[in-house]
Amino acid sequence: MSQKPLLEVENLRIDLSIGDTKFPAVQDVSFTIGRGETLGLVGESGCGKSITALALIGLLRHPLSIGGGIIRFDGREIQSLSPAQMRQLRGDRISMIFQEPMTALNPLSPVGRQIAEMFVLHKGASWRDAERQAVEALASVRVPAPERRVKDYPHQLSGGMRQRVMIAIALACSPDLLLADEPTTALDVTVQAEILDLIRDLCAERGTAVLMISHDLGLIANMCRRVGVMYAGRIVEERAAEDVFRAPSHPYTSGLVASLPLLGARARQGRHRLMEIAGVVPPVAAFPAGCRFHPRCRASTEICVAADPEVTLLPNGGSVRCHHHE
Amino acid sequence: MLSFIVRRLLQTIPIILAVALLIFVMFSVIPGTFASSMGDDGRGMLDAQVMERMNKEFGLADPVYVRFGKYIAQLAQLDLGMSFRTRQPVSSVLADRMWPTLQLSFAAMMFSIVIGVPLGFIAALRPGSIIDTVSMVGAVSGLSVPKFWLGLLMMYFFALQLGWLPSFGYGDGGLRYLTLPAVALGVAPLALLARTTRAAVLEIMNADFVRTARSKGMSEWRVVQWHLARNALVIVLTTIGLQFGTVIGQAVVIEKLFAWPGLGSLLVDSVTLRDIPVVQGAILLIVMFFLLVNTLVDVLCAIIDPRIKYT
Amino acid sequence: MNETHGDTIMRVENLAVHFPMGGGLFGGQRRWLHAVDGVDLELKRGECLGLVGESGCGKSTLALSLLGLQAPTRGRIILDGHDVSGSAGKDRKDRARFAQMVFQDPYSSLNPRQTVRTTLEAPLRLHGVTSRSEIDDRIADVLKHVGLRTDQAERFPHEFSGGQRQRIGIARALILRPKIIILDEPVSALDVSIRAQIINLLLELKETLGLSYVMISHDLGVVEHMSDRVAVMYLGRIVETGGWETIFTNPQHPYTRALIAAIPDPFSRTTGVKITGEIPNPLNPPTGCGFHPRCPEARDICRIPPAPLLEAIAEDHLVRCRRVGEFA
Amino acid sequence: MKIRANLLIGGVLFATVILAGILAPLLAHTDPVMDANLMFAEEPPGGEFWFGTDAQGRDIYSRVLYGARISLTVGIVSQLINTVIGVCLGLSAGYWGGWWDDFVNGLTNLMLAIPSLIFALAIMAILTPGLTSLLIALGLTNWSFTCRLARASALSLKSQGYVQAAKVLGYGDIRIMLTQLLPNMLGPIIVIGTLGMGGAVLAEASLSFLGLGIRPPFPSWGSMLSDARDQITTAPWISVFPGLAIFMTVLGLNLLGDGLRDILDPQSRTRRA
Repeated sequence: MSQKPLLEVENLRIDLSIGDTKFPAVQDVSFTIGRGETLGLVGESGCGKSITALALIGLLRHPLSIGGGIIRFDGREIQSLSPAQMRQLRGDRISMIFQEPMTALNPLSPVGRQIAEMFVLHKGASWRDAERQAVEALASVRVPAPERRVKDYPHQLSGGMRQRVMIAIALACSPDLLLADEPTTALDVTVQAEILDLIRDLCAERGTAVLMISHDLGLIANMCRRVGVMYAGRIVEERAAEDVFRAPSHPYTSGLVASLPLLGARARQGRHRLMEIAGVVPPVAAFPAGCRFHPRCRASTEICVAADPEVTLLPNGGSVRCHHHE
Repeated sequence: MLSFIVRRLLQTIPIILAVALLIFVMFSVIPGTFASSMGDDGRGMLDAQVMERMNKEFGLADPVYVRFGKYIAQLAQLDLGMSFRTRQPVSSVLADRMWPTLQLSFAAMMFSIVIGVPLGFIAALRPGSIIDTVSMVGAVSGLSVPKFWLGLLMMYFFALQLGWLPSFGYGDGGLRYLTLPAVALGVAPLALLARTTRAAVLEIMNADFVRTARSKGMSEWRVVQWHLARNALVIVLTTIGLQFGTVIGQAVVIEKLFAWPGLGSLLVDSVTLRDIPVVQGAILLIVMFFLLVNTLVDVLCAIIDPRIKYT
Repeated sequence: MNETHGDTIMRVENLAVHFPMGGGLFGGQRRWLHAVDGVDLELKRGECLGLVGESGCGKSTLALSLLGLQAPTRGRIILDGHDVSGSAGKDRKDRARFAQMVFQDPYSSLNPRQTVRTTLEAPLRLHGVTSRSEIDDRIADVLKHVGLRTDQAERFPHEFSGGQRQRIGIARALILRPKIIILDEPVSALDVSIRAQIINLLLELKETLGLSYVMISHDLGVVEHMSDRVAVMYLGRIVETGGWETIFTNPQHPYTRALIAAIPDPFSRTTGVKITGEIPNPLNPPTGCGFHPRCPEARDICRIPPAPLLEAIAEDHLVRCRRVGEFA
Repeated sequence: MKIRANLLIGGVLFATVILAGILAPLLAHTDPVMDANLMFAEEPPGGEFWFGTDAQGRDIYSRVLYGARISLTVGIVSQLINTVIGVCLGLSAGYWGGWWDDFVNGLTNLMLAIPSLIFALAIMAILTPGLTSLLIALGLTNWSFTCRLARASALSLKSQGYVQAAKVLGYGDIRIMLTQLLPNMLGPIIVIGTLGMGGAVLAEASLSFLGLGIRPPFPSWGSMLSDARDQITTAPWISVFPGLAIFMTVLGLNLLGDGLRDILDPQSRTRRA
């Protein structure tokens, strides 16, 4: 078996077309995911984390399009694949879970059938066989009484149950890579904990690599070995998960960590005024020149306005994109 | 399932009763009765004795609520009263005229469904294409054209100039006679169905579950086949049901233009002559037919869409 | 800590809100949804009471009835010594000057067709402030408090960012100079990097204006940071209440413990004790303790009706659990 | 940014019709009613009579111009009545809910069950034919879509934070409906109103065509077509121009409505295609 990483993304650029103008919603994004590895992408709304995932699975739609860079999956550049080849990959080897379990399933189709479609599409199974496998798939995501639940329609299931169905669909063909886009944001905390456990366990069993996307830094750090922090279309810092909280290197990351009221912090240290990050998240069409974080950054100097910082490798692993990193 | 259908049918009864009450009250406040309107018609005043006799004969001398009570009681026995004009039972007058109207309405709807729905579908699958642009320009024109004018023009070209089809009348009730009025009547619902179908398909195309379907690795054709068609159908069916009402309403004009012996031309004639029992009966029949079609549509939707509960 | 936590500004006694479900002409049997089912609360002056629970636990309905937007089925609400339970109509205006609300979503909570000035001026006029100069002064004053410039008052909501919109929402809540503010998930719809600004602002305003807060949130980190006292709700009932430190360092109810354990710990990849299953249908709640189907500590005794009582196990620490004495 | 073709064309068409109606006395060659001259009956278009003459020898061009006045009056006024009824009922029903909502819902279903043209026809039957009766008949029979839309908007808007906030601030119900709900549902209502105006113009033409609306000799496009039917073999132009005028007016309104929908109500294309 080759030691090449499962997924390599180099200098990915995603354009947002507004009229005739194209704005880089994602730019110079590079990362790799090894087989069975878990990478987290964390960032605020509009930072480009979700569309990065959509680009990986080839589901960007107008007004978004890949504007440059290379996505190499298992050694093959996916941009060079024909639509039919891409379809074979999608679902079978790369699959995705979306944020909204309420709308991500077809309301007019029983969930069992929606799972069974995977076996018909990718394994050439007959519908009868596929329906049987769907029961097993539902059982594997720990849905009680799966042989009855397969006949249910999405509206008969709770949000947590629907997200389990989504996971069953996504993992039906034991893919190499699972893209999980805010899979628990719409769920209650106790349900979230169960769903996260489920993803963790099932992917470990199957050797599936995970790209986990969330705005919740704590969740990402808990779930992933490595974390990429995105801001305004760029990965500003990529580190081992523990380091992101303990010793953040980019001013944005450290600002974010200091601004979060972490559970247990007050009990340990008493109430501090939270550190604020000034300003607002810029919209895609108004990303600032130079370092995109400079208007909100405490450490900003002239060079941050003038020049785009390069990626710097950090001594103990990881990288940061900042002129003044710590 | 059966109980669902029965319940939906039962739910239409209050509406039918309300319609009966509404038109009854409306025509009870008419300034002047049939008898006096005959007087207006230029045939000279009827003498008071005749008027009184007629009012009595048709039970018009009683107070309004008594008349409504009697009316409803008769209605329950499917007795719609007697035509002022022909003195025939209204029900038999209506029975003669019902079939041509049903024929015309169904033909118009079939024409609009068979062309409109696929057209909207194709347009939505290729948004911005020539076929999309042309069909949508066509659709807005179809919605805007007065149908009796269109009928008149078609009558001129296809019947009078080209001589392909008869210009008016029921004839043997066959396709040759049906074509022109059905097309003239069907153009507007065709246009509306094309637009609705297109909008519905476009909306579903952007739905999250279609994105899920794509993420499974389905081809666009599979997505349409497995996930899009049924969902669009629910919206289209509802529109079809509502359009039936509009079509029957508009049939009035087309029947008059093409001298089609249906409920519509009967209704216009009866209104002009204030033959009120016939007017009431015709409207009630049209409303009942509309409700029946929509109940059918509801049942179909409930079969397709599991979110609609059988309650 | 300052010492203004003196007297009680709001007391809720045995409050319940039940909604009729179903019924109607051809519908089935009419049933009652017990959204809020016997809640006792006390809010002290200058205090922030954190109300924690998952979706459907009744915390939003409770907030609406505190504001007089939802008539309670039974129970009493005592604001500053006045019983306002059965009131409506004219009292709506009185209550408006006493209690206000900050909403979760800064986008849907501002009327897109009104400038900031209109949003702030109309309530003043409604409440009898008609002098031009007084209106201007009060608007300028409240904008200054929330960190906006006076010249921004002429703008429409869409010209502001999410964080600024939330500031406008706070200004609207402050304009009538209320004593209590209900905060409904005040930061959860905001970008992560903006939340600290709003949390700090709210805490400052509480001190400078002497406000009391009832804060609804599912974000335990925010609740711990902001609250003085905490109440945990489950299926329309309070299952545990106490000072923030008690709740977060010494939780006793298994549900509270599960909630805290469910928060992903950024420093470890392990997870704490978790509960399974989902929140039961409130139309058909479990017998006995509502939490027993999901409770890791449940025994037969927990299934026996009636529901357990909210009992004090220590000074200012109440727990609704029959087995509370049995676990350390 | 491409200028919306439908808005532009629709606006131009509608503006043309309005101008034609307003300026009819200046543009017309003859009096539309009085100047009948059997000497010039059924003259084809051209020369002195741009659109030809009808069976009574009246100038069709002048009659079409004056016809715009009737069509526009009926279209605008009756749709205005419909909109007011629909908004009042729908807004209050959606906001208040309860028995009032049930009642309005029942009324709307009732209105939907009677095809509107038939309903208008029935009303015309009990009134004396004429402009006022037409306004009443068409103004009372076509509010159900507006009502449903206003109700649905009110239902979704009343859970918005700013409506809740207005309640918390002590606003009365009427004030909330007028200041918080109405301005935010106006866009879609204007769209429906514009499309409904086209429908009213068509309905007026239909009723007049049936002899139950504007009666001859007054120049309504519909009644002109009714007269023209008998001359379809000998003088087809009599049918062409009034019909074309109706078509252009309604097309203008429909295009305008579509264009306004793209601007005012971008999310809901399916609500009523």
